[in-house]
Amino acid sequence: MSGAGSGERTLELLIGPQHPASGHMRLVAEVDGDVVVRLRPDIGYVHRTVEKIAETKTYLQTIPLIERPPLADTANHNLGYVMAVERLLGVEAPPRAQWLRTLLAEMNRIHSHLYGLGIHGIMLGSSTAFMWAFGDREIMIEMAKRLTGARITYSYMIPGGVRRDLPPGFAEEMEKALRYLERRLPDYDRIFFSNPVTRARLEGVGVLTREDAIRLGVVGPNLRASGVAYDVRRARPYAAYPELDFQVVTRSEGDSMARMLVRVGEIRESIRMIRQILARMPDGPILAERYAKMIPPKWRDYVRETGRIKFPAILASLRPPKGAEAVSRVEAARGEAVFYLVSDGGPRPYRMRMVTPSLRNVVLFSHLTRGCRVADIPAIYGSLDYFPPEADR
Amino acid sequence: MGALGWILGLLLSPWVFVPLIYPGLVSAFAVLLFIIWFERKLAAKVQRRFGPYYVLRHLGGATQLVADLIRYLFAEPIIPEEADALAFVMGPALLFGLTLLPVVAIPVSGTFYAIRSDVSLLIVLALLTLGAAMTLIIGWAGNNKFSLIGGLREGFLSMAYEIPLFVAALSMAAAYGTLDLVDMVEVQAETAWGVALNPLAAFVFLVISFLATSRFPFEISEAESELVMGPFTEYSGIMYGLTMGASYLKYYVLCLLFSIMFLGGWEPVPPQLAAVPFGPGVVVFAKALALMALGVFLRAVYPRYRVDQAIRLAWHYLLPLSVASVFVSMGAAWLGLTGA
Amino acid sequence: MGGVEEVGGRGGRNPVVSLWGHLKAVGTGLKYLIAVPRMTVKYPDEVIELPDGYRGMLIYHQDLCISCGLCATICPANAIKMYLPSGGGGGEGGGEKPETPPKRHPGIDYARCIFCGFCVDICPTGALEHSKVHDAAYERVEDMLYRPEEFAAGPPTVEFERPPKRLRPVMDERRGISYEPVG
Amino acid sequence: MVCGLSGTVLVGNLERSARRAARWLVERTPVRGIRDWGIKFSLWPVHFTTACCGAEFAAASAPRFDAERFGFLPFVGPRQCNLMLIEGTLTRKMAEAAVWVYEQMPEPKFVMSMGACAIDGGIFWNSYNIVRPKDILPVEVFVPGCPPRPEAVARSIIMLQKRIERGESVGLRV
Repeated sequence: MSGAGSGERTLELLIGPQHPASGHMRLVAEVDGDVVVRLRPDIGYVHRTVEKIAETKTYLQTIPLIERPPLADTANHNLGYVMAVERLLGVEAPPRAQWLRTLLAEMNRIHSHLYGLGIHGIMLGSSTAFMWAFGDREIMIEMAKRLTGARITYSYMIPGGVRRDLPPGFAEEMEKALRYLERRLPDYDRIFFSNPVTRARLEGVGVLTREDAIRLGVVGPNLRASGVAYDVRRARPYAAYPELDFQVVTRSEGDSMARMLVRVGEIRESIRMIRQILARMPDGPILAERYAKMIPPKWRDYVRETGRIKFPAILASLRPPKGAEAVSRVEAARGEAVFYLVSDGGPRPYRMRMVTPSLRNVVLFSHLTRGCRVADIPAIYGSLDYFPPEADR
Repeated sequence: MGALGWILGLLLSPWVFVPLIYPGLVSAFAVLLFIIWFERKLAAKVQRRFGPYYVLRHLGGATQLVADLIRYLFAEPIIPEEADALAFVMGPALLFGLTLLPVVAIPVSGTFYAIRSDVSLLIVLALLTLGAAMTLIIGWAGNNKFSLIGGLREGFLSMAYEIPLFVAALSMAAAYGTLDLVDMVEVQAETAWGVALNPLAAFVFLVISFLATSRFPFEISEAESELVMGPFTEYSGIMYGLTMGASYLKYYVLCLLFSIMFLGGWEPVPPQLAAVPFGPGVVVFAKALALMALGVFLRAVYPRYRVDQAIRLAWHYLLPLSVASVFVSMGAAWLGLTGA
Repeated sequence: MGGVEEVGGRGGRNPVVSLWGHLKAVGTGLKYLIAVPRMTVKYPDEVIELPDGYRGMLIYHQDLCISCGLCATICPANAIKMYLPSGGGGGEGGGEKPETPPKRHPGIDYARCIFCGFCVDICPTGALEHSKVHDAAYERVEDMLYRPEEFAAGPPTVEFERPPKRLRPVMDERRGISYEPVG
Repeated sequence: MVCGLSGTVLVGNLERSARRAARWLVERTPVRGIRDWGIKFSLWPVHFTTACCGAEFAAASAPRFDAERFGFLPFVGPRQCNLMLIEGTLTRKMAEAAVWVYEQMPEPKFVMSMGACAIDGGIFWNSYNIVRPKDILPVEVFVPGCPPRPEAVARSIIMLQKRIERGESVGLRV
């Protein structure tokens, strides 16, 4: 309580890092009554030095490392990193691998958006929205588990391809899962999205204008909710996206509600995309010829039968040419992620730079909360789908 | 034998039975243990899961709240160094006690009551408002910024909800032509339930009972995603248990009042119960419990309003509606529907 | 490009629309309260059968191991290290292929393991394999270190008070995931 | 114990005597049994996400695994909770907060470590910013995995319940 005698009338609230709605960060809010004068995010609580320890790990070992910061959204980041490594090495994944990567990326986008919606729900106090979203997220996790063998941290994409082929019966099961999700979205709408209380809490709260969104370098659904139709999948298509038919979901309002609804729209688009992918998946190998031929001969039958790649030993020590540099951009669930790699000819990256979407959206905290009310802080925070470990890396 | 009979007689006398057993302390505690468990189970069902289960597997974890209570009892009660120790410790006890106090003026049946007064409705309403003041004291005593803000929110809200609450309740008094709760039930037995006579007042009263007791969507003073636990942030152990129970307790009292004022109280009394002096109370209890179930069910449906929105709702909508309900009552009385 | 989504259309703050919204929300809540089944797996009594190829805790076939050390080399978390048969100091130089006999064998430290499965995929002889055990918990950190002998004895077993019902998740259009009992 | 009690209740510091008397009472078997039963089924973890395992922690509370069946209810503030679940990596900046939160919790309190990072660093074992929770807090149960499956979290809850039942838990010896 900054002294009443000194003429100041603001109160400094420290929200976090132990707070039901702070996540892994601290928000230093200066409030005047119920109005927030200034809000400063204090990040770095989950700074795990990913970029530095990437320099101590080989290119393959860095894959699990890349996945840890954006935990709900591993596949997209994995894809971005692997694309950068492939550019360093001059390898191209075969078409089927590209489609499988796109499949997992879109599945991951659905579950990451459901994660974001769930967190947004609990921040507004709707435990049902949280529970439903986290329950339905399990659908995508279950399908991804069958495809990759892990719940969240798939490490599915490797330089030159992917680790596993589609398991038998995957497409039918996925179709059922997608139909289920489509059936559920109207229920979400009734109980949460167009619940009058939710609308009262979100509409017109934390408005980000189009100009500000561009000026601040905001990315992802938060940008598209302000009416900017920028999506890396469309602007710089990668993997199988050039061949897919999808819309870039935008809204013009730019408030918390719009940010939430853009995510819902993207879930619908992802459902459409997954259908297209499963219908049009090309046949062929899932690992680039350069590495596939190095798989020990005794494993070739195993690989053919099970669809699971056995690594050739070379993957343990990939050595890109000295001085090579590569950049890759992907549209992760929370926005554009950029990976930059420099090689010094050794088995480990000389430098790995990872620009995550949450890092680029953190600026919004102080921008959007100016003049809002205390209760709007979680409403805005939740709408940003901000994941602190991803920003802190 | 004589001593035992005397004690039993004392217990069964309305002056002891009402505050201590029903609808007082014992049944209030039972309601607390039941309704919080029930709330968790209801929410869990809507959320497609089980909720408390393993603690008493065959009854769906019905003793979950007993376990929680025991854990609270044995937890270390922490008094923060910078808190006002006396207010901090007394706050929860006073809050709990004062919230329960209105039950002394709530009749259990036409013949069984601790206090029969011409103004028993006013007594209940006046005692009900004391809890909010205690919440303010609690919010201040903890010397925590979140509890301070939570206390202030409770203060603003109590300003906003008490006037429409009083107006809505008094409009029913106008309809029945009495301030005595026993007479109110008798009028309803002769004519129709209050909820049919004046649905507007019933609606206002119901919404305010959610607003006044932190039920969703008005769980505002202890909104966890903003204020951690609101006024009760610093409380641990059994002191926290008391504060948490107090809002349910207030809801219990309001539901008892609602069922007496709007749902016909103990009428109709099943003949099996009519012989027991406090038998009709069971009917009131059942009605109140059903209402409570409705209130806790809303947790599974709603997010929470912002404090300014709730206050605006109270001043802009509920207050005019409650004033309109006075006219509805007057109209009902003029038409002779109430027999008054 | 760019279509605007129509979910949750925004009428103004019309009280009638609001009231309809409240009714719809409460109605949906009631529908789920009454009609929609739960999706919970009662874990210690019911166990989800993990799919083939799930990356669980490891099985080590010592007879197949040729002590190449690739698993230790590729382990991103340094959880697998090569140990001398017994009594010998293990661990150091985890990344190196042993030069002289006696041969070193891998041991795993589940305190570090991140279950990426790289070791299994790179093992040239198939000496490492995934089990479907992934729900162990430990009371002591030391118990999580499996030296080669313990590693070869199989994955950690988890105890159940009552024999659990094994269920296989199946996608269901109406319920999301439903479960089929497995033999 | 009884002698000590009579010695201190009659003379000496009132508060200390009251504490001793309370402890003496709690250590009687039936009281203790009731207490342990209550604690066992009322483990409330504090909302303190340290890193990415929070996602799986949330999944453990979500409908499919529903840890609330064990009486495990993630709750808002440290004052009302009795369990601290270190959800993943503990960085230096967070470790400071973790110790504060632990000290704010009322006794008896328990600590569990979830995920490889919270046991021995996991993939971040060679990071300069990592603290191992067992070095700064009395961790009782460790859950391996990166992140652990929600079943493993459920198993760790059962394990802690058993430890409490058997009286082995460090958190009870206060």
